[in-house]
Amino acid sequence: MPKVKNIIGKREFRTLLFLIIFFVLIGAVNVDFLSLGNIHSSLKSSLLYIVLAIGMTFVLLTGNIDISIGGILGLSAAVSGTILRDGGSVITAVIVAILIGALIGLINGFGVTKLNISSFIMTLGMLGITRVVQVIYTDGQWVENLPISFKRISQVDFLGVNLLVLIVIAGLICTHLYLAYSRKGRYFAAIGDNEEGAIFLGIPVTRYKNYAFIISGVCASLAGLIFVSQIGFISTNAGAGIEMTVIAAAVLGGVSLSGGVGSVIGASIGAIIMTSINSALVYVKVPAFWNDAISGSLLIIIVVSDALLTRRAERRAKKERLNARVLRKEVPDNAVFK
Amino acid sequence: MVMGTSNNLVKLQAIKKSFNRNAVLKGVSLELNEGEVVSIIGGNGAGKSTLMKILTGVYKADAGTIEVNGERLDKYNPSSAHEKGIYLVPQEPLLFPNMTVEQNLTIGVSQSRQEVKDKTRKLMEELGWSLDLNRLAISLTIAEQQQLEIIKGLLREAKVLILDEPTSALTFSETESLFKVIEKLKAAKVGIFYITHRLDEIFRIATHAVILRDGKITLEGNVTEFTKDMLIQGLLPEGNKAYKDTFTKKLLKYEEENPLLKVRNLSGDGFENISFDVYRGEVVGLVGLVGAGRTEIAEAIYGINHTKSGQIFFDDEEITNHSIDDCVKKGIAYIPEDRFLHGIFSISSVRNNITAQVIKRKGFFTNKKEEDQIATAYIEKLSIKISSLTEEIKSLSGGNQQKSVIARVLSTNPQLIIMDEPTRGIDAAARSDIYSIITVLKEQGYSILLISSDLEEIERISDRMYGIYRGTCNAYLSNDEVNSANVMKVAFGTYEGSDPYAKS
Amino acid sequence: ACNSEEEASGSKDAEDVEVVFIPKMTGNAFFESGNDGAQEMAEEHGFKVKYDGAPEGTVANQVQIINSAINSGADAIAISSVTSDGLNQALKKARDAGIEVVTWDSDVDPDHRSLYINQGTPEILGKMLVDMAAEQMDDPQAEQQVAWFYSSPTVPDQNSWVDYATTYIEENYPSWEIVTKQFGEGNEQKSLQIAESILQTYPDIDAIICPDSTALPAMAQAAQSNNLTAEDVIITGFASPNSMRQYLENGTIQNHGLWDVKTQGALAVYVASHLAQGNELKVGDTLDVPGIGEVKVEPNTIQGYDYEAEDSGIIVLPERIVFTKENTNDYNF
Amino acid sequence: MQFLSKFPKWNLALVVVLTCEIVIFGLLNPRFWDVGILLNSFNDFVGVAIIGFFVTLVMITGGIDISGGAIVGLTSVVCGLLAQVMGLHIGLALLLAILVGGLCGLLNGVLIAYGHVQAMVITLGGMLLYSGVAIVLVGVSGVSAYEGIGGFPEAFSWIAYGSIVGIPHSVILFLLMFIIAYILLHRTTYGRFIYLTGINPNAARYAGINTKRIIASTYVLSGLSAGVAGVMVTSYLGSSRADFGTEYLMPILTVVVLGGTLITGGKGGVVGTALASVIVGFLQIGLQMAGVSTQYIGLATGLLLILSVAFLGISSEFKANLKRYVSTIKISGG
Ligand SMILES: Nc1ncnc2c1ncn2[C@@H]1O[C@H](COP(=O)(O)OP(=O)(O)OP(=O)(O)O)[C@@H](O)[C@H]1O
Ligand SMILES: Nc1ncnc2c1ncn2[C@@H]1O[C@H](COP(=O)(O)OP(=O)(O)OP(=O)(O)O)[C@@H](O)[C@H]1O
Ligand SMILES: [Mg+2]
Ligand SMILES: [Mg+2]
Repeated sequence: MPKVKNIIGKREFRTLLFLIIFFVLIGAVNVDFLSLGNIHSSLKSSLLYIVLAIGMTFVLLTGNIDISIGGILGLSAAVSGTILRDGGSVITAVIVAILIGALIGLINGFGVTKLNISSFIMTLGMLGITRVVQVIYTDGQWVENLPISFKRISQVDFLGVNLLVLIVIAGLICTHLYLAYSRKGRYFAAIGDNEEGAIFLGIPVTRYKNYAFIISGVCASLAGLIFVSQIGFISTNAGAGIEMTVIAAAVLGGVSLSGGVGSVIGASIGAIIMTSINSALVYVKVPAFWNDAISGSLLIIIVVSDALLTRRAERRAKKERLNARVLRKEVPDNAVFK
Repeated sequence: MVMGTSNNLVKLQAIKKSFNRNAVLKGVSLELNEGEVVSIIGGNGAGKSTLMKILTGVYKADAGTIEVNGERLDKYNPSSAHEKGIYLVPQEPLLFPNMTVEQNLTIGVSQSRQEVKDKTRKLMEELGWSLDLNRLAISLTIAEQQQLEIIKGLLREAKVLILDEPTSALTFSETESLFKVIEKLKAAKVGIFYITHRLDEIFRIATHAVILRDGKITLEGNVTEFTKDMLIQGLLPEGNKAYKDTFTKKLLKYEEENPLLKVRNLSGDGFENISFDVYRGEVVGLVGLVGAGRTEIAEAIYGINHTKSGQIFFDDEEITNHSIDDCVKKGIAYIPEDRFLHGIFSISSVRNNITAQVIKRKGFFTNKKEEDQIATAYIEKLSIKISSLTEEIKSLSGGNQQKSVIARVLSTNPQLIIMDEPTRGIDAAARSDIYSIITVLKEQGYSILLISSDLEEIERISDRMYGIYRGTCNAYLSNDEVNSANVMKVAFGTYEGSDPYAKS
Repeated sequence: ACNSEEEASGSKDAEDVEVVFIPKMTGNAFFESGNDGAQEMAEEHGFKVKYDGAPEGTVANQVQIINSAINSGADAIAISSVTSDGLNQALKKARDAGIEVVTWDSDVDPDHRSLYINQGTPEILGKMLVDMAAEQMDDPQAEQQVAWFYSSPTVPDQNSWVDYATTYIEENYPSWEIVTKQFGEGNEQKSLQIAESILQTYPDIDAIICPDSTALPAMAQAAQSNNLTAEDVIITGFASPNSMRQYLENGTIQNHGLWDVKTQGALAVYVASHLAQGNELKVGDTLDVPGIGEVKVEPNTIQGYDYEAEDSGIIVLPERIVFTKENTNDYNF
Repeated sequence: MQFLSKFPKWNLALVVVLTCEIVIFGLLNPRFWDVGILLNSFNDFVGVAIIGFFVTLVMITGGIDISGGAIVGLTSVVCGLLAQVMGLHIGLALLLAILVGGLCGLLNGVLIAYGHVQAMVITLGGMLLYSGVAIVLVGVSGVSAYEGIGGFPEAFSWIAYGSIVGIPHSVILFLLMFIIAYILLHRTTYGRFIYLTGINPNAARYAGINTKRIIASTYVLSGLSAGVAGVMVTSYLGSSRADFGTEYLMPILTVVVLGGTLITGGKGGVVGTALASVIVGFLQIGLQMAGVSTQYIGLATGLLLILSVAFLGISSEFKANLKRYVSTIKISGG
């Protein structure tokens, strides 16, 4: 019993509940939304955001933020796209993309930890830089005519489920286990929770902050590869504005922007919600000019109701705790102090 | 420390450290051997914490050398300090607020989770403390945080344990059990640096005492060589040798007056059916152990938490469940117990901290000159040690930060000041400063509701007191009943005395 | 009519002329191709073309770019406007400063520019979109479910084509049903997702028309992922041949259209520099453009404008292209 | 020297950057030194700057407001609808439009302060909502969204294009809004409370400050300023459209953080924001006039952002290292 209560009390569970309620509500308007086909394709469309949200969670946990992911995504997609277009091998393209992500992540980390630049400024600047570098690299042209073989990768199914979906979910679970249960994985949250305390405990704060930025960079470049494979053409604005969606997804999933709180699972569920909103609006067949207004209100309603629920739970817990120790005549003395 | 027989653990030599132009340590040398408890004392801002932070690699010394186990260390940081078995229980708890108590205990240690849990259980039994392992650290009170930090330190099985004012938020009983554990560690040849402002504790557990003043060690030796008076004299600045603790309680006639604060059958979260009075010009103490619910009562009066039933009157006006702002306007002030969370504006200047409340009265526009005057006046009155008015308050030592908070509250000229642990972490001299301020306030007809875990303090300055035991008001000590034996009994809920309101 | 020769009798040499060539936004294949044409033309004739645009196609950005063209002393502007009237003040300032203003691709108020290099009036293009879809149908007069899918409800040109196309459908194919109008915001990821959703929400859809260079390839990609071909659903619209070639070749789509944007860009900067050299072009005049041929200045009325003036007219591109499997390899833009 | 030390180090650094900019760009293209051009260029960034002033207040309370750009679009549409479709007097229309901006801010503020939700998400939702509402308003009112609402009276364009003794209105508006923000933040108790709330909201509450009201009010101010920017932009561009202001998001944040305001709250000021917005604005026109294409300017802004911030970060650490180095030499020497 306490185990069940424990799971229900988890923040991720609530986000999942929101997702389910959301699907059921939309399903009530249009049953097709609940079809396996749509759920499958919702998952496929969210892959990119899930991967980005995983990386973002690392950075947010340490109390920093990474605005540059859209730029990294675009640049690595463009570079690996040109490699593929010009007949390079898939392996080269993947390695180059990952190196780009890691390198930019490293630079971000260097700026934040060594030059003491606030992560917001550092990555905001990096966003501008990577965007322009991409324009220079591609000479402003789209990268098109990618080999069908690479685009096929995103279409392969395994046991009826998209292979990429399976890979990402497996990666997600591993990352979650690492962050939540391994000794070192917890360092990320510790740093964001109380940096001074982390330094005190001898946690290599600088190194782990760097790791977070590198992981976020690599995730962004992996997302870039998914982008190339799923979409098949890359404009110079690829991934523009995506950072805000990903941050919103992470927060929706319970990741705190001030650091120390959150899980990749929650962030990923948040990412699915954020992406599903777009397709849901097509399903409910409202005129498309309502889209932004509706998704904005939905987002607000979800986070506000979640905040209210959280606060109520916290208040109740505090009340119970305080009242438990009040001496009452009818309660035997040892019942209070366990 | 001349015990040549035992093994040397730590040797600090000619350590120097300054922050900007503020030279804090001007060449300090110190040794610690196995099984010793070296007590470091000194006024607020003397550099005790700084010295210990240097030893644990948190700060880098500007000059000087550190030897651990006879090995000289050049590149030194917190993780190498950990490897060498040096652990610091910090003065201000540095927990991870969003982690549970258990996660706070397990993070950064190499032992398995179960091992840590078992050990924690044993330790808590030994200490007689109880912390729920599943609670989030953010929900812990300051005393509980301190307990957690101490447990964390004891779990590490450090060879050199540094306790920086570990008992500042603890009451008598928790302190006693901590001392028992320290005795055991001593026997197990652990070396301990023990920082405190409570001089009595030194004679209880320390083997050696060191006085730090003006960035230098002015007095050191075996505790047996010293008396309490010698230590007090040693702490005083060069010129001021005529120190005398002048605080005297003054009896006041209040019974015929109307009480300034009247609390009747107040119930809320964490307390039930509380009634008491505070008259003009007196100090009323609320006595109890950690977790008794005194803070909750105080916060309910000040309008922070809502109450369930009962009434609060201030100056014959009902103020039950009024807003904080209202209470401030009516003349109630509150000095919170958790200075970091509720007291200071860390990255704001000392001046802005002191004037944070009073500016509201001064109209829409701010007036820097006037603020400077107010701040300067209180800095002199409370002898707060600062280098400039615009210095950030977080760079002050703990005691001086506390005095700034007191200054802020005083500047609003309140009629009733609720002081929750006002002298936590404050040195002897400052403490007596604050006591004399209290005397003056009393004379001017102001009232004080005092909550303190320092039983000696509360006994010395309260005119009357109420005992709070597990959320209920269980005892009352009138002016002539206040003495240390009774106070102790009240705190533990065993005082068989009068309850003025239960009868009526 | 004055038949201007190559080296006109103007007051300025070609070498001294700088034309600022402004796209709606940078990083879009369509505009980049237009720029390619413009640069080639400039190189051939010795005038300078500065390509200047911002990644986001917004009114304020374009105004800012026009201002900077004025400040840095350009001679002519050739702009594809994101708004019909939001640039008026800025263009007025430019013309007051002696800068020639030509528009291409997307027009502004006709009294704020001399000439508009038009790829086709809304009538031409709206009709073309519908016809490209209709010609693939077995029976265009039968009931058909049709969807529109393009960038956003706020862009002028695409909306104006769709507006006209809607009336055209009402008149000529009254049995068609417009089931939805969706927007991809020019964002690939979102476009792909919306495209997938359209296919799943309207499984019986017959045709999806995408007059947007991001929406069309995304729609084709979505169809391809769902193993749909032109037999299952008709997908057509406007996009550059490079971005659509593989979908034509593997049968996902049968046709799509565009005009030769390289020619359009080239023509725009040529006309602009021609004017900046001190020449005049009046309604009814013809101009022989090397490499393109003879073009004629039509009155503004052909676009449905009321404003008429001697020095304000429209040059309509001679042709628009429908790309199919057969001819797509003849183009590279 | 004494006089200089009274200014925050950061603002001095910004002044240095601005001076360098003016000198360098002037050397690259002497037309840059034309005061008329510089003053007129304010039109292009005054919107970002005035929203930035009040987002500075928001950020000092520890929040963030990214909905400003969307509010610009909404107020522009409201202004247009009221004046052109419903036929209200233009002055009344623009007042109401500004109020609508304030209302949006109020919604943000109430949800953030009283609902305890992270500001980033609420204002992100707000951003979608307000620009969505703008599109819906246009869609529902039957005006075609893509054409915008134009045809404003001549008098209306005077707001953006007029000038007083040769100084364009945009500059005057910039100064006016700056002074309002400056006085509010640096000269009043309200401003002080903004700082205190940002540094430690708990302590502020315990000190009797109504932190919720303070927090909410900063969003209202930021919404109002976005409304003013919306009116300004509508007048400047002569039409009202739902997508005005969409590109403001990053520039607003850029000028505020480059201006030295701490994202985590508690530190910063509007002087920095003002300087930073002029720096970014001049950087843009300077580079353009030097012949750099607009699409490459992001690189320069990004580098400027990182380098200028890094400069101060390095300099303090560098100083500390230098000191240690010197002192070790002394010790080993003596
Ligand atoms: N990070 C810092 N930056 C600037 N000054 C500091 C910093 N830390 C400490 N100081 C200064 O160093 C001096 C010594 O501080 P420290 O905390 O060591 O005092 P302490 O002896 O522990 O006092 P207390 O008994 O009040 O804890 C104080 O004057 C304080 O202002
Ligand atoms: N057995 C227990 N189980 C859980 N929590 C406890 C227990 N005993 C005490 N506490 C906690 O101890 C905390 C002490 O509360 P608080 O510090 O406000 O009381 P207090 O009497 O004001 O303390 P102090 O005497 O230090 O001022 C409470 O938050 C309460 O939750
Ligand atoms: Mg200390
Ligand atoms: Mg307490």
